[in-house]
Amino acid sequence: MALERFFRRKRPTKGDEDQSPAGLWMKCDACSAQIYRKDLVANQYVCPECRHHHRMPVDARIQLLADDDTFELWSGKLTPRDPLQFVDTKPYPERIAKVQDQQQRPDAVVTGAARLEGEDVALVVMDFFFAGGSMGSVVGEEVTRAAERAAEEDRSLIAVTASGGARMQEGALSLMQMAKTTVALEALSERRLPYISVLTDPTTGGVTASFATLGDLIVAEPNALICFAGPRVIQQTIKQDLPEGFQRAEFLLKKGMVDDVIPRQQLKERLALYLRLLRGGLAKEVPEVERAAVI
Amino acid sequence: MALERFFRRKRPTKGDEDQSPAGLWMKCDACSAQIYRKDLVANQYVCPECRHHHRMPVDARIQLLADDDTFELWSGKLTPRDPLQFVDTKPYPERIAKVQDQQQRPDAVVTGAARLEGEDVALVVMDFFFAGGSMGSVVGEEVTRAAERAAEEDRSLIAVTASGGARMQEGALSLMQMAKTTVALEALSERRLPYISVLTDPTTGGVTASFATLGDLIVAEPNALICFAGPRVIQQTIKQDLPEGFQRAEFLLKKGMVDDVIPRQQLKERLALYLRLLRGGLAKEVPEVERAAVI
Amino acid sequence: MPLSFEQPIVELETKISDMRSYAAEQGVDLTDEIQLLEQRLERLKKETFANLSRWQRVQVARAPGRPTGMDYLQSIFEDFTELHGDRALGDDPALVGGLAFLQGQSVMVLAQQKGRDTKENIHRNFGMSHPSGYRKAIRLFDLADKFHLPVITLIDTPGAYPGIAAEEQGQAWVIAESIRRMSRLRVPAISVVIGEGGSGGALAVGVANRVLILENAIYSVISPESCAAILWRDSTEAPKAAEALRLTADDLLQLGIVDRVIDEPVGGAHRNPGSAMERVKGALVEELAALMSLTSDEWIRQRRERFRHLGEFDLV
Amino acid sequence: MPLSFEQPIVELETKISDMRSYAAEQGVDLTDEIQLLEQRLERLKKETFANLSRWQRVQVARAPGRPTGMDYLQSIFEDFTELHGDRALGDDPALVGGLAFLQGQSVMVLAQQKGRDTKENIHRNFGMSHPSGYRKAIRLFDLADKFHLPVITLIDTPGAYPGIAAEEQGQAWVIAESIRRMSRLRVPAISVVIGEGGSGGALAVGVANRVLILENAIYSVISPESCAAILWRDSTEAPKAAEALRLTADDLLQLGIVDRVIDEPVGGAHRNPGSAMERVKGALVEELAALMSLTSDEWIRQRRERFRHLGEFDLV
Ligand SMILES: [Zn+2]
Ligand SMILES: [Zn+2]
Repeated sequence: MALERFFRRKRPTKGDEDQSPAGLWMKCDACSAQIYRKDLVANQYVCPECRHHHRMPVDARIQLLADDDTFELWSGKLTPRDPLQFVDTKPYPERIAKVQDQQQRPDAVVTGAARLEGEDVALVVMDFFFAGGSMGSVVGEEVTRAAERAAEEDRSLIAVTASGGARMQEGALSLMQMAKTTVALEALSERRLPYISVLTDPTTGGVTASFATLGDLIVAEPNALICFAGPRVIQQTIKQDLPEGFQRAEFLLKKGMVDDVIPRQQLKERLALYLRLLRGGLAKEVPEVERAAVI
Repeated sequence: MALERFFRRKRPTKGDEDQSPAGLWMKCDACSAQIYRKDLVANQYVCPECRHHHRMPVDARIQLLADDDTFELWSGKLTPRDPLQFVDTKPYPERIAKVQDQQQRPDAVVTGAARLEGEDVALVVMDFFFAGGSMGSVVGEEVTRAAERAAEEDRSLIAVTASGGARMQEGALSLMQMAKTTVALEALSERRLPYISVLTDPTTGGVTASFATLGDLIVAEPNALICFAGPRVIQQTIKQDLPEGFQRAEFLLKKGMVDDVIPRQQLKERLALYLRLLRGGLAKEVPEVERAAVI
Repeated sequence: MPLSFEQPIVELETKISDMRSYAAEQGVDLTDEIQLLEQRLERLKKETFANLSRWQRVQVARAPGRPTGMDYLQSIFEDFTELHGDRALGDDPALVGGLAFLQGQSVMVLAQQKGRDTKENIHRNFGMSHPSGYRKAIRLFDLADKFHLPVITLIDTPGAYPGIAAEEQGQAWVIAESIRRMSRLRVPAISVVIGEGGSGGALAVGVANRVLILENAIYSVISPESCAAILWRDSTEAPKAAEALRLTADDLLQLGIVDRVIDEPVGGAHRNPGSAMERVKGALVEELAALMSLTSDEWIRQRRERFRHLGEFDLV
Repeated sequence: MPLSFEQPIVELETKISDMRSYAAEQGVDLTDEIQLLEQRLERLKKETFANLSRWQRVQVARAPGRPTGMDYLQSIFEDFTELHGDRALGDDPALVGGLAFLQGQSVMVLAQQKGRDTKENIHRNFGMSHPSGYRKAIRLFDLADKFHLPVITLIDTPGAYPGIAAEEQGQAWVIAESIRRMSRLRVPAISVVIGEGGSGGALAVGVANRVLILENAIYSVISPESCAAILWRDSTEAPKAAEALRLTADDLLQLGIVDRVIDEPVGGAHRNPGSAMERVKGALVEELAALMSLTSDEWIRQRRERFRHLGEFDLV
């Protein structure tokens, strides 16, 4: 778990638009075309040449999904502690301070209320540019609170995930966030409120193995890497090449793991349709079903 | 479904001991050893040479499982009708009359109450020597009544299956017995009474695809053929050889489909242990669990 | 390619069409003659389809051009949105499922899907599901229960696929489990046999409160070909087997196996798919409305009772 | 092969044994000398094991001869009867489960199983489960719920297996589902980390009402080796990583991640498996008895609350 190579990167990708003159143009990772950065941003970070879905900053994602002026921020009041007094080549608090400064938020997730084509939702959007979207106590608590509050306020929950896994600097406490976020979703289930997870590139490790894959519906963005163990770890373990497209969204669709792969331009519309369909069930009170005995 | 080649056989196996002098000795199907028939019978129809589990007549099976003098017959009052007026080379009623006469029972199943190492059980034992153990309306009804009565009388249910599938001479009515027997098991589930199915050679088609594989625990006898589609059908469909051991009990154990493969000599003891373990749960009333949301 | 017994119909249709062309080209008035032929055509179609043998119905049930599951999903439902995968083994193209509106009501709809051409037939495995198809059905039943969505299933399969992987992955196990799961639905469920209801593979998604069938659809414990191969040792005796098996809509209604037969347009659904599908829609809307007065417990009880009482036997 | 820091202990043990042989052979009385050495040995063991570094504990947690899951199943439970298979993908030997009695009470018990020798290690995939292992766990949780059987899980795995098939079959999906299913158990559940609690693969069967750990067992979000490989780009820095990760029983007790530490016999469980297992049994019996006063709703609520409150953070 915890593919947190991110912390080691010399020049972490910011995710925000780079305002330096050199940043006006950029090369597409996928097709190598030179693209004008503003065009990419205007196109929801989808390459106009090859349709490659670049990683999307949190603010842009919220703008993509929330109806105009409807987003109300919930998260942001919690900041990491250093329960292990974790030091590798640098103390954990120093690393966190630096990335907080860079990303201008206390940790790797943003949550809030919004309307999505008029539907009341709670949004959970992970920030991969913040320490690789790793899940420690703050991310776990924010996701948990968002799920609980969504249930209280009769909102559907949409989680847009992007994560390198658990945050190892908080040790087993990070691991426990997998159970904590899973349990938090029960509040929604009990009220039969839809929870849809949107898996974006990359969603890995402890986040994939907890709330990300527990959506009533699970959708993915094109070509997103979605896995438990990262490709490098697997390659080191099995010492052989991985199949073409392995662990990518389209591969997982074939393997039966996601409901659909949805291009970013259609994402909002599709989510809205799902919500209308899932919330249009019989009004009548239907008691809990009995549990199937054994499969 | 409905692998009822049985009806076509010129000299159907009787299952009972053949009392003619020529029948004193027989050749083991598996190891070709000449065995004295009485030895085979005394050994629960398991070859003393190679341990091959021969098909077992119903009466011997009941004797194997029920404590002495505890078996009370429930079935036997229902006999097939001919709802389709089915005729192939011979009318269905003629065929049935002949096999009824031969097997001395009205259809391919025997049910009743018994004690099994002191545990109160209902037994359902299929007779493969009766029209290939095919399931028509009578078999479906007898299984259904046995499950319902077991629930009423607070008995666990043990079903020993052997079947070529649905009985095609009763057409879609036979097919519906799959749903009927499945639904009948609900009475046991609701009272949390254990249902254990014992799959013997051969269990195929509509019986496998209904009550036989819905046991809380599912066990199989060594080398038993257990399948939905028979090997010949599959071979005709895919035009290639089948893997070694395909659809046999040990193969299914590896594929995760049965809880265990149990030699006949240990069967009673093991069933008794399962029942003691399953019925030894907390006495406290535990309300129904809520149904898992998805998956 | 028309079915053999449709040949006279097709010939008459050709004749009418030729006559029309001729009239137009030559500028002669053949209105009366054409009208006469059209009346004859209508009569011929009615007679032919009123007197189909059981084996001919089997052929109609499988006729090319007959609307498939996906055709219904796309035409009589609004906003059908497919949900893929069983979360375990894969995504079976032979069983399509998803969310949709039926006249404004959210429903969960599942359809067994044969191909509409050779390429699609291969992709859909001729409508024969692997275990992942039934696992997907179970998953969608769970979802329907959670969100109170009525369930509609459209049945059209020769049967569950008999193959190595299918057996390894527990084909029998998932069919049994799907039967059980569907019987436990706490929402109303309606099944329609739209083409071929092939044995356990069909019943796995057919444990509904109301089971409807199109006039020329069939539902059988075994295909006529396989039945003939076993009983007459010759699969070309399928017509005999079809007779013996009593597998037509009317037969099944008499046996209590289906609750309602939906008439097809004259000449069969494949000659007028739009009209056939509209009739199915009408029946679904009606049946669903009628079921709405019940509660969850009643839907379950009704469904259980329905199947509990199927079977015919005598006392010894 | 002893662990490196056990070398002095082993040498002393050898010396005592040699002395005994010599005394017997030569017929001389060395009782006093031997007794002295034995006292020294006892002191040495106590000191050594009282002052183990975190990395040394990792080694003890993985030591050959340490009792494995199956050892517990066979020695502290009565009538353990294995239930095989997940009814979907296979039967995972790395996760063993079944029915048993614990001091007369029927329970469902699951154990992650490493090998006791090379051959078994290969068979058990070194205790690393594939998705079928977690699916089996889910199936057994269902069964436990149905028959009111308390659930006991014994945790000992380096982690869930990272492989091609495992990913294709949804390793992440089944771990998440297993976590959820276990959190929903309507019966009491107790987990014991008996060796290595390796990340999500361990937590999948660790969502219990009470989580216990043996004195020299570990529980960690990542293995020290992998952590070192990432942070120091050198897996031989694992000792440093082990320190940083705070993965020992005492650390975890302080962090609230485990509820109770079970002392091992002096010298570690691998030097006295019988005694270690008896201590685990004692703790299980005690804990289960204490849980019995609650109801199903309370077991669920308690379990949820327990995990709901794990995590440390500050206000901005
Ligand atoms: Zn590009
Ligand atoms: Zn033999």
